[in-house]
Amino acid sequence: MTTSESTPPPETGSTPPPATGAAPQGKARSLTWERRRTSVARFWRQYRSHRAGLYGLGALLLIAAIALAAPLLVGSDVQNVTGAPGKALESPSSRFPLGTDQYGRSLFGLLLYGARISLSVGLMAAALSVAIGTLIGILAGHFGGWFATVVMRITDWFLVMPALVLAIVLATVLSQSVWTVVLAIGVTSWPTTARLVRAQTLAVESRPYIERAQALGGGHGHIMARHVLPNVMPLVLAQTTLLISSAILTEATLAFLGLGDPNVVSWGGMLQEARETGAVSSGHWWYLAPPGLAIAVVALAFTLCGRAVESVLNPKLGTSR
Amino acid sequence: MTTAEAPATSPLLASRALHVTFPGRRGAPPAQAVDGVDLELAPGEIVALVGESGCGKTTLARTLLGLVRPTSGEVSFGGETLDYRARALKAYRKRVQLVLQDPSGSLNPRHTVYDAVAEGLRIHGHPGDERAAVAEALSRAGLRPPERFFLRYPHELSGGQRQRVVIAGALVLGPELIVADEPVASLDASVRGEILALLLKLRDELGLSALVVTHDLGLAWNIADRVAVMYLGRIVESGPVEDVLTHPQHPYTQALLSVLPEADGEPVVLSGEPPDPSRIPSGCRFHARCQVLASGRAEEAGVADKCRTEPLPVLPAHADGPQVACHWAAARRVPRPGGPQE
Amino acid sequence: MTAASTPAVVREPDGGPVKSGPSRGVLARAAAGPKTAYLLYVAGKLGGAAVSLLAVLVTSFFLFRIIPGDPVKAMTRHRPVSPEQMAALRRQFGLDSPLWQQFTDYCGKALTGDLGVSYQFHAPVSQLIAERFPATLLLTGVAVVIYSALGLWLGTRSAWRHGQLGDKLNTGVALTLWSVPSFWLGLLLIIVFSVGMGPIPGLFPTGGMESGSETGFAHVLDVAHHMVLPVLTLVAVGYAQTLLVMRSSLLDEMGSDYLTTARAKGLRDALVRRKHAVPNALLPTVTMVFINLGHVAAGSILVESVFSWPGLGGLFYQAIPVPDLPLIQGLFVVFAGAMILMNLLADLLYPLLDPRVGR
Amino acid sequence: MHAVRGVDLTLAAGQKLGVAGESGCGKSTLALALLRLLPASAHLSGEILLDGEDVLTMKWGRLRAVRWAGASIVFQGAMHSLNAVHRIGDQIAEPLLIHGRATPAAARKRTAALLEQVGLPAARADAYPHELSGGQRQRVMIAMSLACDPHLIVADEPTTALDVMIQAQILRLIEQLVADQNISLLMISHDLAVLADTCDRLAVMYAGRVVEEGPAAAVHTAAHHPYAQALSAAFPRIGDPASRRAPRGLPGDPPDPARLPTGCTFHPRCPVALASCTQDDQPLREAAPHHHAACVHVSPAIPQGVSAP
Repeated sequence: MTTSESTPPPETGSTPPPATGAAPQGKARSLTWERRRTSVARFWRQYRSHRAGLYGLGALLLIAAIALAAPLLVGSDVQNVTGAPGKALESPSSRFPLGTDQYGRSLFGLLLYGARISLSVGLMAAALSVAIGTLIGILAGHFGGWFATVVMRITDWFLVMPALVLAIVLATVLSQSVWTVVLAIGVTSWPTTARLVRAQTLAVESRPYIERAQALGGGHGHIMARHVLPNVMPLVLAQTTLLISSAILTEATLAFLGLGDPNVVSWGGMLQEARETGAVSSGHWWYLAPPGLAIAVVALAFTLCGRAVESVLNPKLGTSR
Repeated sequence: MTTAEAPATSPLLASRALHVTFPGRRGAPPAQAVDGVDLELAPGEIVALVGESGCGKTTLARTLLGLVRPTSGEVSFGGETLDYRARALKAYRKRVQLVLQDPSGSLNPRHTVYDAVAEGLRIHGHPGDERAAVAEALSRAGLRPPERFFLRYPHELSGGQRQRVVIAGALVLGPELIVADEPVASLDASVRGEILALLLKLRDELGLSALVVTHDLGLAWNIADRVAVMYLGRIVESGPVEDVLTHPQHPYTQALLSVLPEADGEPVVLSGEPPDPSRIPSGCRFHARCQVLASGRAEEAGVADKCRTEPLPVLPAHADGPQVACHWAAARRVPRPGGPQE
Repeated sequence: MTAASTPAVVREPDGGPVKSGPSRGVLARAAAGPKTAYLLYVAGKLGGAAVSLLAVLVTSFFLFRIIPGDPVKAMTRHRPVSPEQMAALRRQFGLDSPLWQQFTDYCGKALTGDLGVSYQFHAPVSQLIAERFPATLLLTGVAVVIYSALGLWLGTRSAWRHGQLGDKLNTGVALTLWSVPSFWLGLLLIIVFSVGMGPIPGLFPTGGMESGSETGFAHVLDVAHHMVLPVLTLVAVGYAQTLLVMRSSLLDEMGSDYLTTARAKGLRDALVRRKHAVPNALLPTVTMVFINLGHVAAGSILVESVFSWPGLGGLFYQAIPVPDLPLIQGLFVVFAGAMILMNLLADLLYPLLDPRVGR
Repeated sequence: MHAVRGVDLTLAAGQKLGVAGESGCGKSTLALALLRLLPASAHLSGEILLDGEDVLTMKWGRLRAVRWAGASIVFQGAMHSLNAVHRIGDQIAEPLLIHGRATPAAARKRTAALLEQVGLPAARADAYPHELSGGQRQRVMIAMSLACDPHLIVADEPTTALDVMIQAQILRLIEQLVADQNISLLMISHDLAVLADTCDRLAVMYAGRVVEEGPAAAVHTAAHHPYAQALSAAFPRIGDPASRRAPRGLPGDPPDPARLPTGCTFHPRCPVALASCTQDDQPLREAAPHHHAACVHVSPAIPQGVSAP
């Protein structure tokens, strides 16, 4: 029966008349824009029905706003070790809502600043990882033959590498900086994406419209850019959102192991310092709890968004709601 | 009839001793999907290529389109041998178009109807008004008014409409030949006739030739001028539709026709599965399943040994009357002086 | 029609006297095939694993000898070291010979189990690993068994009650716990249940594997007591993945036609689920459980370090700040080797579960 | 959405009834409804009497007992309807064991016999579905459907996607088995010609409703409803000059079950529609003895409340 197809037509069924009215002079470009606008609107309409995804998105927007506005909210010298405003390891008070660290800095201020590094490293590492994975996945899926065999062999071998250990090793042997962390996460997490994208590419390439495009005279570039890429993009988008949350967790882990950039404040780094200053044995939960909670909230928010995106764009994956 | 005038004009599409072999998987012997095919298609002619799945008809169609490279033999179009270099192949693909079985699969779900039809124009760089060309192709394919369909996505269309979009996408480049692989097999019965009528109309209006690959003999009766019956990589019988479908000579064609629900007489149901192209029997490739050989009629005609041991020649590409690759049919024909051949 | 008057010669369904060649071929292949096919498959997978192991050795050599530039400098970067000491270290680690010779030496030694000498502990790396291995095996083994079982059970329930409140709650909790950093959860558990907080007394030890005084059954109980919090941490963070995979693969199966067949045959729903849906949905999940087993050795680094568990993860954690490159390198090879082994086991098991694979 | 709207069909014991129709006409929904196999969200009304018992009001236990033992189903697409990881022998034996018809040993014996009966060697019981060809898998489905000696077999597109020759083999097999064992057959297909060849009576469905019903040959060759006429014309008779180079179809598309046209649901595509057809739905009327059609052009043999538009 046609139950699965019964939802979209009523919405789009009403759109074509205005579209033809909007493009009477025969511009193919305006048609393209019209089409994009309606598909974004449709995406949003469907996304809105995923309550968890909306919560995730709301949380992300809030955290992103805080990260951007951190200097305005708590001043730009929060990270400064010299001339810190408080005494070492103060308990929460009205002046320091979360107390102070061993240098007397406001933990609340540090927490807000930590959002910046956590988000930016997460985004950059996920972007790097997804870019590598998508490129390799599409190329291996499209070209096949010995090329694919070699590439997928390499991917498999990266996949069996314990990613966290590899990231730790990279962060150990390279100089300590934010970029090292981004690189370490990026180059260890791409194989999953590559596998997924390759599988999707193979699925797309087995569809008859690829053969039709070949018969129309389309070359490799045409097929990869016009057919494969648009069809793997939903997967890639969902994968990116999910990868960001795992990248944020890995970043926190590396920082907790003392492998982060020592010059910036991050949530993982705060946890490490909390542990080293004996917050655990003295029961200073206010030092320990907030950064971890922040990590969990951001990671969860990205995961929820990713799952919502996934179920909107790829309803057959069975993760809906 | 188109067939009568065909020999006068030079063929549009022709294949000579075409062979396509696929390497066997995991040590299996190689599969000879196409094992020697001579086929010609005159301008404006509709030829139906009929056979069971696995007989190589789809591979043959793909090879004629240049999507598969033949192991040996050649394909020629408009008198010129097909050139497999990228540029020449691209030019060829402007002149020959493919229509596939499953219209929902042959349209990219993320492309609008407009994009799907304009795709060929974009690949080949259309100098004129793209929008007008797309609109014209859509209305030729029976989607009117075309503007109403521009922004639709494939999932918003019915099966018949999708197949019309695919046909419009082929028409937009102004081809000379359409290769249609089971064009109506996945459409509803009531829609089927409309799509076939469209193919006939395009032939009448545009002089378009068509090679229709199908398992459906009724389809050949509906639209084709000539029919070629394929078995295990070879054409075993070919000729004008009226001759082949009403007076089949080859036991295989006879069997295919006899199992149709409306056929008169006792159906001849061949046992077993359609055989495997990696193990083509010696002698006549059909002999292992042949009802004429099994019933002893071939023995009576004195050709039973020949059937088992002597391979048959490749049928000529084009002739006035029906052609059949069968020892038994040949033996029966000799005593009849008024036969169409020899 | 000429054939119309003659009787049909070859009639089904009795098989008929004329059986065509190929279907006999199919029969023959099916009868003689599986054993040899499976052996071939096993050989292929073993070969693949061997190649992967070699690749791990190459990687570890590349990572530790080439990327850092001068490994000795990297190793001593936090301490003042005299040039003579550095030269002595270079000699000790064989860094004064040509690169390719270092490589062949390294591979040769690694394959015989010699992973070098720890810079920090002045003991053979392989010996250190052998000492610490049982503790990790115990901790992670217990954790993986618990969280796989939990994940499979909850995932099945979730999929079967797809979209209902229970499912939403179930996946919601799993996703939340999944987003929590394991080390943080461990630290919190220690604060709450070991150090004690408010009315909660310190119920569990803060770390380690044993108190050291008990023997016999008391010793077993003591170790179990020490294990509660680390296992809880690993399970909490880890079960979500199994749950989600099981849930989505069961959801995929639930739309399948063969389940309609099973219901049409008169099977009750519980039996349809137990006999048809779940076994088929388990297939992709089994691979995942094995890969988790491989991962968990490495994944326990943080939990072991937080709970001072005397296993490989704790050893790794100790090696990082130095950095004790020979030890890190050795552990890297062991962790990767565990992954390869588990992948291999999953690959070998899979065709026994799914007849479509490997034949 | 109404997938099936008011269908009345009767099938006498030992009879063969064909249901023809296009995708979305509700014919597969009908098949699943017979054994209450539709998802829980589906709403069923009316009654389905199987040997005089109403399937719709049965208790679950009774329903499970009736399933397969009273009526079994041969689904289309045997690849997906068989469990890929169970041996086919076990799948054939499963209903025997579930319904307590046999001990495991007896079930094995019976399975072997069933396989032989459908033309497969008994040794194939150890095979997995993917090791068989499409035709062989369909034979397994048939063997399975016979396992509990049902009174009725529902065959839902049993030969779709099979080659002509294999299709002929399977149809022969079904015909022979139901004739030998006096089983009733309800066969569902889009191919009117195949149904006419196999069945005694034929029902043509359009948009969830039976629009014509009667003796198979009459419905196929002398249909009264314009849709049934078009459907039989869609499959040409080879050798018939009228259909040579003249494919026939219907304009438009089968309606979306969620948005059915008013009046007679066929009127937008009907070549002989009257103005009144847009408003008045037509009931089945007797067109000839034992032959009914739901069309305004059918003049009832016995006048029974003719409505004047």
